[in-house]
Amino acid sequence: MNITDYGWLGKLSWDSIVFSDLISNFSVSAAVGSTAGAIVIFATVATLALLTWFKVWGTLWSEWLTSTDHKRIGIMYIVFALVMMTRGLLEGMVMRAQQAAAPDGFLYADHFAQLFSTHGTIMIFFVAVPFVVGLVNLVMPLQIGARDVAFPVLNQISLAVTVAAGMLLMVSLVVGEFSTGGWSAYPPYTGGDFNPGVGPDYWVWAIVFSGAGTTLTGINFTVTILKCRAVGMNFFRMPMFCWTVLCSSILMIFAMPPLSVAALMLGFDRYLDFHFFTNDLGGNMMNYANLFWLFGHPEVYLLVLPAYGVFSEVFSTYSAKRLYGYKSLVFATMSIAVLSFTVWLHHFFTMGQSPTINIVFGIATMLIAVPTGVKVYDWMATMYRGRIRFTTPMIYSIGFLILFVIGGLSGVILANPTVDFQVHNTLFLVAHFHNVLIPGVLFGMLAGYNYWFPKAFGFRLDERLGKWSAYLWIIGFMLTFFPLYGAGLLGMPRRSFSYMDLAFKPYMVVAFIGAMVVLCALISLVLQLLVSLRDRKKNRVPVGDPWDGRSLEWSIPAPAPSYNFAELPRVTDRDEFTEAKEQGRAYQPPKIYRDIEIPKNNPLGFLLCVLSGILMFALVWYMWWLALLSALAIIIVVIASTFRWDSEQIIPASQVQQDTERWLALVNNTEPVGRDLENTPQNNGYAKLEH
Amino acid sequence: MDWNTEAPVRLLQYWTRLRGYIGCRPFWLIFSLPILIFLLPHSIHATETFLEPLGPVAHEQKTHFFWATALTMVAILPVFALVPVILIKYRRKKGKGIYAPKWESYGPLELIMWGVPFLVIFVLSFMLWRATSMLDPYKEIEGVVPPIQVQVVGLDWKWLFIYPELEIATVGELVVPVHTPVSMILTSDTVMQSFWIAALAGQIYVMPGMTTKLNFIATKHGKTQGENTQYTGKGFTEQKFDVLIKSEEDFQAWVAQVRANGIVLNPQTYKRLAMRSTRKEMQKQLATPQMPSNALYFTLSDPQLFQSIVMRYHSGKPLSMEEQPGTVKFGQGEEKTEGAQP
Amino acid sequence: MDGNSSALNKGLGESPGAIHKDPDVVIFGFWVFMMSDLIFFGVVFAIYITMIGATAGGPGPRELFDFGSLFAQTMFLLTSSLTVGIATITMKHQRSQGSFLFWVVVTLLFGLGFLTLELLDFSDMAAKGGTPQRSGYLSGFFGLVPLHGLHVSFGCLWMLVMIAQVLAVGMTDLVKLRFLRLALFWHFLDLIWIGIFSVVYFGGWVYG
Amino acid sequence: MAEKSGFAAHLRTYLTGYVLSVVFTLAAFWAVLALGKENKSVLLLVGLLGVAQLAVQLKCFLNVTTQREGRDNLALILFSTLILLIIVLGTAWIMGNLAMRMHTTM
Ligand code: HEA
Ligand code: HEA
Ligand code: CUA
Ligand SMILES: [Cu+2]
Repeated sequence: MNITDYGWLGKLSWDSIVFSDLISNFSVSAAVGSTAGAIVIFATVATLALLTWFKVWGTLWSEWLTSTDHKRIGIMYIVFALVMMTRGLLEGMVMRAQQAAAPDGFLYADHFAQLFSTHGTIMIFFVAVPFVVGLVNLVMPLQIGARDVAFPVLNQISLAVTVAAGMLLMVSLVVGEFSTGGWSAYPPYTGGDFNPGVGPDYWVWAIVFSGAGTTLTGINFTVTILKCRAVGMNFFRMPMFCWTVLCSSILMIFAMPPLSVAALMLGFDRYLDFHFFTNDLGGNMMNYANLFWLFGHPEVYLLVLPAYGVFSEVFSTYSAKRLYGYKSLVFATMSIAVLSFTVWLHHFFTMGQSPTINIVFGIATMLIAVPTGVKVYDWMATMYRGRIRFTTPMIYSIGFLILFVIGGLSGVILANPTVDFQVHNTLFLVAHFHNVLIPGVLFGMLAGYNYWFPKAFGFRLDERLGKWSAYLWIIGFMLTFFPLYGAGLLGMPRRSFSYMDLAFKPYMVVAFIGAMVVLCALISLVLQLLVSLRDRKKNRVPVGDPWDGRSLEWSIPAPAPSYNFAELPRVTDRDEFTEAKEQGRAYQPPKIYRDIEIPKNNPLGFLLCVLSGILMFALVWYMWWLALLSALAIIIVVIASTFRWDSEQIIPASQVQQDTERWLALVNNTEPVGRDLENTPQNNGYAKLEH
Repeated sequence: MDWNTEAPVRLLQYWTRLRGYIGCRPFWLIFSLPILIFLLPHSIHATETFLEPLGPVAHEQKTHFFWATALTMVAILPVFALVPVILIKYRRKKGKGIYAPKWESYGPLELIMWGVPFLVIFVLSFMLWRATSMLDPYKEIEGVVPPIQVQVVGLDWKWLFIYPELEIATVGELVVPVHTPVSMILTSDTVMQSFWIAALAGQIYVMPGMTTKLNFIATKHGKTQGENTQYTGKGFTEQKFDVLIKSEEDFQAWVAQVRANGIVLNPQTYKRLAMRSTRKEMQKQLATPQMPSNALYFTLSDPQLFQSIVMRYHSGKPLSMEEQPGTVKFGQGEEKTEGAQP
Repeated sequence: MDGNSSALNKGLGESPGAIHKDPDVVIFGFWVFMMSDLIFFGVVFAIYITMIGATAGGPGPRELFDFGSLFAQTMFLLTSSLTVGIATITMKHQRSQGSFLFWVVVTLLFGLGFLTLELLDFSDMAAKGGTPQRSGYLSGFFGLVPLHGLHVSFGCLWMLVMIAQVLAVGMTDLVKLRFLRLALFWHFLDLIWIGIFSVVYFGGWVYG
Repeated sequence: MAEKSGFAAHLRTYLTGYVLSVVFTLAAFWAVLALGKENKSVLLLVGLLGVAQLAVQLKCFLNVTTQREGRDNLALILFSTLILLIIVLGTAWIMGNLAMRMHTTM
């Protein structure tokens, strides 16, 4: 059928709605799908209803949706990541259940395929990336002593398109189906001939838009770090987290384009009958694999580097000690970032190229183990001769240290083409990447979440439940993914919705039990949040330094004011705030109070979110008129926004003075607490000097 | 007995006592879990793995796997060993270690930290280089007898094996004589797939319009399985085939049997074979009672079949979906293709 | 004004001194964006290169390319790069708003001329059977050259908006800063075009 | 005033860049049309001319300098070029090798 052969509604019809399948022909698989669809609808309606009930639309609009404040944008990113994460996690559970139940599973092959495709896509693009970006947004400008990121409105736009793309994925649960081609969506399987449905189109547009958002974020963060640091903060006084963010942002700038190109070309093949990756007329599917991994490999380091940054901060803070080997760590981070562009071929060692090429890329891959190893050793040396406190972030970090090394080890094994020929596309690979993604990226994010939560909201998270969840994560992770190493070595391919060989069964059962433990971990995380919300009065830390922190973000109140710093700090040391505390320079009033200029609220991001969501939906369903309209609307809105001339607002000096003096008074009236009382209500965020 | 209510209590008592022994925190118990998991039942015998090699290629791969693992341990074991020590010695509450809050760099230590991993990687790189050039799947294996040629075509969801010199072809069964090098050339007549016989050689991708090569030799009699590892739709998990390694005489007998019982693989048969279907489904359509229950036998009508399959993608004309095996439309009319109900 | 305008100069990498921070940041940010775009183009170039042989029996570069038109397009774009530069210096040196607008309009016209020629060229190619649907090679071509054309169209739109803004509020700092970025963008597109005629047209033609 | 001479100097830079670019362009067109039909090595010449023109335009139009204030930009451009080269050359190497090894039928 020609692309112009569709009517007003394009390909859309009653049969596209997920429930139609259940009605016309009942099965467990369809029921699972329908339940998921129903949950999405129910959750949306419930959220809208609750918002209306509590009459918070106004606040939501003025304080959040139109905000350009990096801290709020960061929080919105994280909330978004958590919503998507819930879906990704549940999908993981269902997949584990299916494989534990196999050979008599309960899902259709295609349904299972949609699960691993959405799970992978969501976890990478809509959980890991937004979580990282959100945390960076929240923390990085504070750490470098800036008022905001370099381009606050651009920041808003990045969030907007990312969220729109994520929503598109959610819609795919209810209307139509998602791609079955995995998160890497290799053609020709995902091409128009073999997959004429809308599934891969959902994938293409979600990737293109979220990719654009990530690229813009990368630009924003890079410029912020390079150009907006506080006076005196030269490169070697930047906190380690900022270094990792800088490298990760550079990866965003240079690694996202190949993905966008690959996805767009796949789209051209599908929509306009081009021949980039088709079987016939000179198309070449190998180009796709090459492009995808040109992006895909840097991507995984893009995710893990900021997590390394979080661990560096956590190890140092909770060992009450300077970070060991700062320069080594910086150099290691940079080497990882650069090397990550030279190894992409290790994802297709088995495509048939000459051994010379495999050798070059294999060795380049293994080289990354050296700087990573240095990092691991440096973290150990940071704890050495410290005073280690076993707090929640620290438990995640120690879990990371032990478990990640195992994942890295399996990575090095995979880097040997000889071995990769045998374990490529098996569960061994699946175990490898979950072993680096969960203890690496997710534990990092969770540690950061527990660590910086008080800075964002002004109160601490419940420590007991936090620890529970950390331990459950660690146990659950090991139970879920270590068996997969075994099953992979025994030859079980990845993406198998079923298997005949009963040798795999025990592994799958253990893995399923593990997934249940992970579910408990997630539940305790949610409980932790609820309990902490309940106890928020008791656990307030208004002074702002609950953990005896070392860098600038701890030197201001919690939650931080919209302008961050009453007076932009001058930096003289790497652990600036620790130095300040020790020399009695902390908690001083500014010399003079000045007016502060910050950007006004801006509806641009929200409008773009809605419009690009509509645009993507229209494209997926071939509703050309709607696509055209929304594209035009986007252009008009953007142009119109450039005609807003007074986009800044002034916070008067008097206001700043009032805020600051109130806070300083609070500091004076607060009793500093020692580290032993860190997790008790006595902790008001004023740390006692202890050495 | 009121075992039920007592059990948790008793468990708790053990637990506290255990904690007493270990000193603190549930930590140590948790981190000993990996060991328990690696002790999982290896009792059930699996043969579709390179850990039970039937030929030198897979054997070499297995050896390399263990060597690589052992060598990386040099750099990794210190982490396992030292992290607990550091945690105990320097914990805030009862730690006995000294406290040096400003200590941040020490030259010789720095050197070790960079040096040890670098050396390990250096040695590993050397091994990698040797093994990779030795095990190039394109390199023909030198044996006492000349290699036997097999042409492999990936279809949805089955593998077609053509023995051009013997003028036979099979689906679902690959039979090779022991101690004879096998030289495969592979292509696909649908989407990209990944061909794999774990016990004999590693994977290699197959792509329409292109050919890849795979060489191996079997040195043990026996039976194993091969498969596709690249997800290609609902029949993916069934795209497997038996691999039988026979002595020269048995092999000849088998060839004779295929010749005698095979049906002719002409364009019509090939077209039916190429449809989206599993081997089992094809078996129902094409098999004769003389064929085994899990394989199809053919005699070749056109020795250039393989070449024509590859060259069809280079005709310079577009292939419509009706002519493209692996699509829903290829010769199947309007049939619905929901996933198979389990 | 003075402080700012010399800061603007600084954004272009000249005239040291001034302190105002923003233009520096904004211009640098735009450079970073352009480098990301450069990689985007680079990847598409790489695809084109791998596709040079893949004509699948369809028309190839030697049948399709018209060097007369190519030369005209090249000169149009190159000249527009000069005129946008002249517009920049009239702006920096605070010549009259009229002369500034004049040079912007000249640039715009060259840009539109370039686009017209390019579209005519494409329709010529299509008439000879050179459509992107015909072969992998042509997909590669039409993935790359119109991508540049799209950037040029976007630049033209941007120019229109700039003209409107100058007319609406005059040469404010904000407008100037935007124009500086536009000029950078426009020069950048000419750089890409050098790659296109060297690699796509000449490379394709010599190898095709 | 200094303003005036600034203007003229700027204009001169742009004009120099323009003239040089035109010359390089003409040379490239001439080389291909006159020699390119048979001679593949003409591409080397075209490549050199292209690089020269890139350099000229970067210097004269985009004002990229090696001076101190321009360091950030220069570093950025050099790094981007490095990544670009890795991507383009790597791709060409890999895909070229694959094409060689995959288009035999026996
Ligand atoms: C970041 C990435 C990420 C993460 C976290 C996970 C987590 C999990 N994944 Fe993963 N998975 C992928 C990335 C990820 N996965 C990718 C890329 C693929 C490949 C897809 C493909 O084949 O194309 C894949 C494939 C994949 C498969 C298919 C395997 C196959 O091919 O056969 C399975 C099967 O069971 C699976 C299971 C799980 C399970 C059970 C979890 C869970 O155990 C763990 C899940 C836990 C969470 C997601 C929670 C995170 C929690 C927070 C962040 C909490 C914060 C909360 C508060 C602050 C309140 N995954
Ligand atoms: C955050 C994510 C992340 C991280 C950090 C890594 C880290 C590494 N990865 Fe992983 N990888 C993925 C995510 C990640 N990977 C994903 C998602 C895939 C699959 C995608 C898909 O197909 O769907 C993948 C796939 C993948 C493959 C492809 C396999 C295949 O498809 O067949 C390979 C092969 O080389 C590989 C290697 C490595 C290596 C060598 C590292 C190294 O960086 C690890 C370095 C760390 C250590 C080595 C541990 C610490 C070091 C020491 C304690 C000291 C010294 C050690 C030595 C000297 C050995 N990875
Ligand atoms: Cu050519 Cu694969
Ligand atoms: Cu990788």
